[in-house]
Formats: sequence, structure tokens, C-alpha cells
Amino acid sequence: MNEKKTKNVFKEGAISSEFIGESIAKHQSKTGIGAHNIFLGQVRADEVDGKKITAIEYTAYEEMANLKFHEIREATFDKFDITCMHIYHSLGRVKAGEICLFVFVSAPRRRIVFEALEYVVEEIKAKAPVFGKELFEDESHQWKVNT
Amino acid sequence: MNEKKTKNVFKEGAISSEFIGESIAKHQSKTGIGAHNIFLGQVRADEVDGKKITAIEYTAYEEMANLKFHEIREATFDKFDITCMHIYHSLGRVKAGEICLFVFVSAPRRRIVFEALEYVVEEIKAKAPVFGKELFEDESHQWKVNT
Amino acid sequence: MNLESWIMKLNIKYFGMLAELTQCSEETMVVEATTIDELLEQLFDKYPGLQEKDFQVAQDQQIVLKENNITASELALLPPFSGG
Amino acid sequence: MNLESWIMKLNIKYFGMLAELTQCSEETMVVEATTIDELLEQLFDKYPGLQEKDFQVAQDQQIVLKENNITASELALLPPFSGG
Repeated sequence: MNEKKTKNVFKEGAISSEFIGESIAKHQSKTGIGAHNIFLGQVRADEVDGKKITAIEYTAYEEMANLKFHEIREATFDKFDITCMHIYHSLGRVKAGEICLFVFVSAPRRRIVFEALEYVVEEIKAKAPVFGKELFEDESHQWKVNT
Repeated sequence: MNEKKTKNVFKEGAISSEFIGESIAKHQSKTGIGAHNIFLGQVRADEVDGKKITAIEYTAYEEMANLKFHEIREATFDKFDITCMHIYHSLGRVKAGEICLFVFVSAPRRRIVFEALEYVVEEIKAKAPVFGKELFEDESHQWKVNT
Repeated sequence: MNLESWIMKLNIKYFGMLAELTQCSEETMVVEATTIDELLEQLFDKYPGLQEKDFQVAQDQQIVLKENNITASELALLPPFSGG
Repeated sequence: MNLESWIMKLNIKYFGMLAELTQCSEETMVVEATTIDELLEQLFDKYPGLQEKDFQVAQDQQIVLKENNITASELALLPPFSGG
């Protein structure tokens, strides 16, 4: 168990653009970095049978998810010559247009960040036990399915 | 000539993290977007023969570069089903640790943004007449070469 | 290891649409079972709708096959992941 | 089109290390030339160091081959791009 080294990637509610801006600013002191690549997942107001999704409510098996995020992080550092990476995922309600996933990968050169970021995002989608409940205007809901 | 439709992608000096945060925030009203992918180029403090790079001074053939950025933008919209994209490049002096290139691609789904962003960044590197002069601590310099 | 059934007290967690179906996020059950499959049989009796659902089982925070033996006191039933 | 040499007034732009070499960012020259190559010969006479440099020529903001005819009054000599 890597209990001690696992971080909590979850944040209550939406991830703000200010938080993302601040995360970027924090990397100015790391002058070995030449390229950052950031992925942001944003809640879409999809229409299903004439009803619009207004928000997604996220729940997770938090301990297991944090362990999986930790494993993904370790594997990414093993596979790619990156300088640093950060993952944040929302829990609770995130409204349409708001950000629910923030993945940030940095490296000396650009080609590595493209590969590494895509790898991390696909791994999160496949391995993190996080569940999205899509809420409609009329308070009905459906369970999100990743494609 | 697309003179009328070409935007000016150049910004004097470094691109601030606040500006990037604000650009992200502006996309909250576009609720058809499900995924953003952002590339940031950051000036590295590389060491060459024992001297450290402290800044890059960018110049460009501005009219031609803006035309090329416009062509890249049009080609990207033709090739990929993206919702929007933005490009900003610094002119003048950008210190080590600061950001000199900001490329932002958004689409309903994630796979498209990965492909589109990488395409845009590679096209910029290959086709935009922008020139970086790497400045050392002792005021000497060398001309940047993209790899 | 003894392959006879054991009577044990398990903590079972449900997530997403499964928590909706069972109407609880976790419960403590005393079961007589050696394998995950045997446990599931008992859960299917309690929650008939569960059998039609697509889910995985995690034991000790790792996904396990349903043929596996029960080796931990905490198990979780996980519907398809939909993070991000 | 007349392939004889023309006497024309051209505005020539230099960028990056080339501007450093020529010690100017642009200049107006009267040249007798039909092709880009012929123009370059004259520039090489003026700036001997230029011949060793790796560069492309843009005419009307588009990269052109050196065999091409001069068709615009504004040309630019562009060293390897190093944006981003």
C-alpha cells in the first residue's frame, strides 16, 4: 500500500479557472520546463430526449480512486521523461460549462507532453472508479457512460 | 488575401497565467464543449558552455506570421471537428520560466482535441516566421533552433 | 487455504447506479461464502435487479475476478467508470 | 512575361540572425534581376556572410523557390523559424 504517498486528487465542486491559472504560475520557478500540456474536462449541456443536462454529480470510491491516480502517476513518470504532473477531479455537483477534470503535464520538450497527457487522460477514464450522474432540468437523471 | 479575417496573435512580452485563466473562464458559456487541450511553451534556462539562458527575445515577420496563423487555424477547422481554438505568441523579451506560446483547442469530445492541438503546435513551429534570440547572463546571445 | 465456505462479516460498498438500486452506499452482511461469485449469488437474492447490471468487484481496492476467493472484509461493487 | 532582366526598386526585409548580419531590418534597393536567384547574387555581393546562411525567401508573404521570378516589390529573407 502506498497510503503515505497517495495524494487526494478530489476537489469539492467545479475546478475554477483561477485555480488552473495559479497552478500554471507555480511552474515559473521550474526553468527546466519547456512545454506544458493541460487537459480540461468540461460538463456538456447535452440534450437527451428533448431534456438538457444541467449538471453532473460526481461520486467516487475515493480511497481506491486515489490509489489508482497514484498508480497512474507512477506509471507515467516511468514511461515518459516528464518534469511534473498534476491531476484534479471534481466530486459533487459540477454545472454545465464548468470544469470537472484538470490534468497538467510538464516536460523539457513538447513531444513528450503530448504523449504523456493523452496516456494519463485515457488511464483515468479507464481505471479511476468515478461515477457521473447526469442531472436534467426537470430533476430526473441518467448515469453517465464514457465513450 | 485574408487581411480582414486575420487576427493578431502576437502579444508584447510574456503571456501571463491570469490571461490563460481568463481565456479558460470565457469558455464556460460554450456548453457544447466537453474537452479543452492547452499547450504552453515556456522559456527554458538551458545552459550552453557554462552560461545560462536568462530570456528569449522574439521577433517575427508579423504580417506573414499572422497570415500563417490564420491559414493554420482554417486548416485545423477543416481537418478536425473542433468548437474553437486560440493562438497567442509573445514578441519581445520573455524571461526563463515565463510563457511565450499559448495554444488552446476545444471540442465536444477529447480525442479530437489531442489530435488537433498537436497538429496546430507542429504547424506553428514549422510555418510561422518567428525568431528567438536566446540571451545569456553576460548579455551575449545565440539564435534559437527548433528541434 | 480452506475452500469450505466461511461465515464472515463483510462490509460491502455500492457506487453510482448500484447504490441507487440497493438504496444504500454500504452495508455490513454476514455471509457464508468462499468466492466472490458465491457472495454475488446472495446479493442477487437480496437485490434481484443487480443481476442485470454491468459491474466489477473490487477487493482491497483492486479489481478482482468473480472466481476469486474472498480475502478481505471490504468489497465494493463498481458500475462502469465515468470520470472526467 | 518578359524574361529579360528588369530594373526595379525592391523592399527587402531581413529577420533574426540575417538582420544581425546585414545590420538592418529592411532596405530599399534598385536591382536588375528577373529571378530571386539573381537578386540573391547581388545580395551576396553586398553581404558576403549571407551565402553561408540557411534561409528561405518569402515573396508576397509566401515562401518561394529561388528559381521563381520576382513578382512583388516586397521580399523577405527568413532564417530557420524558431517560434514557440
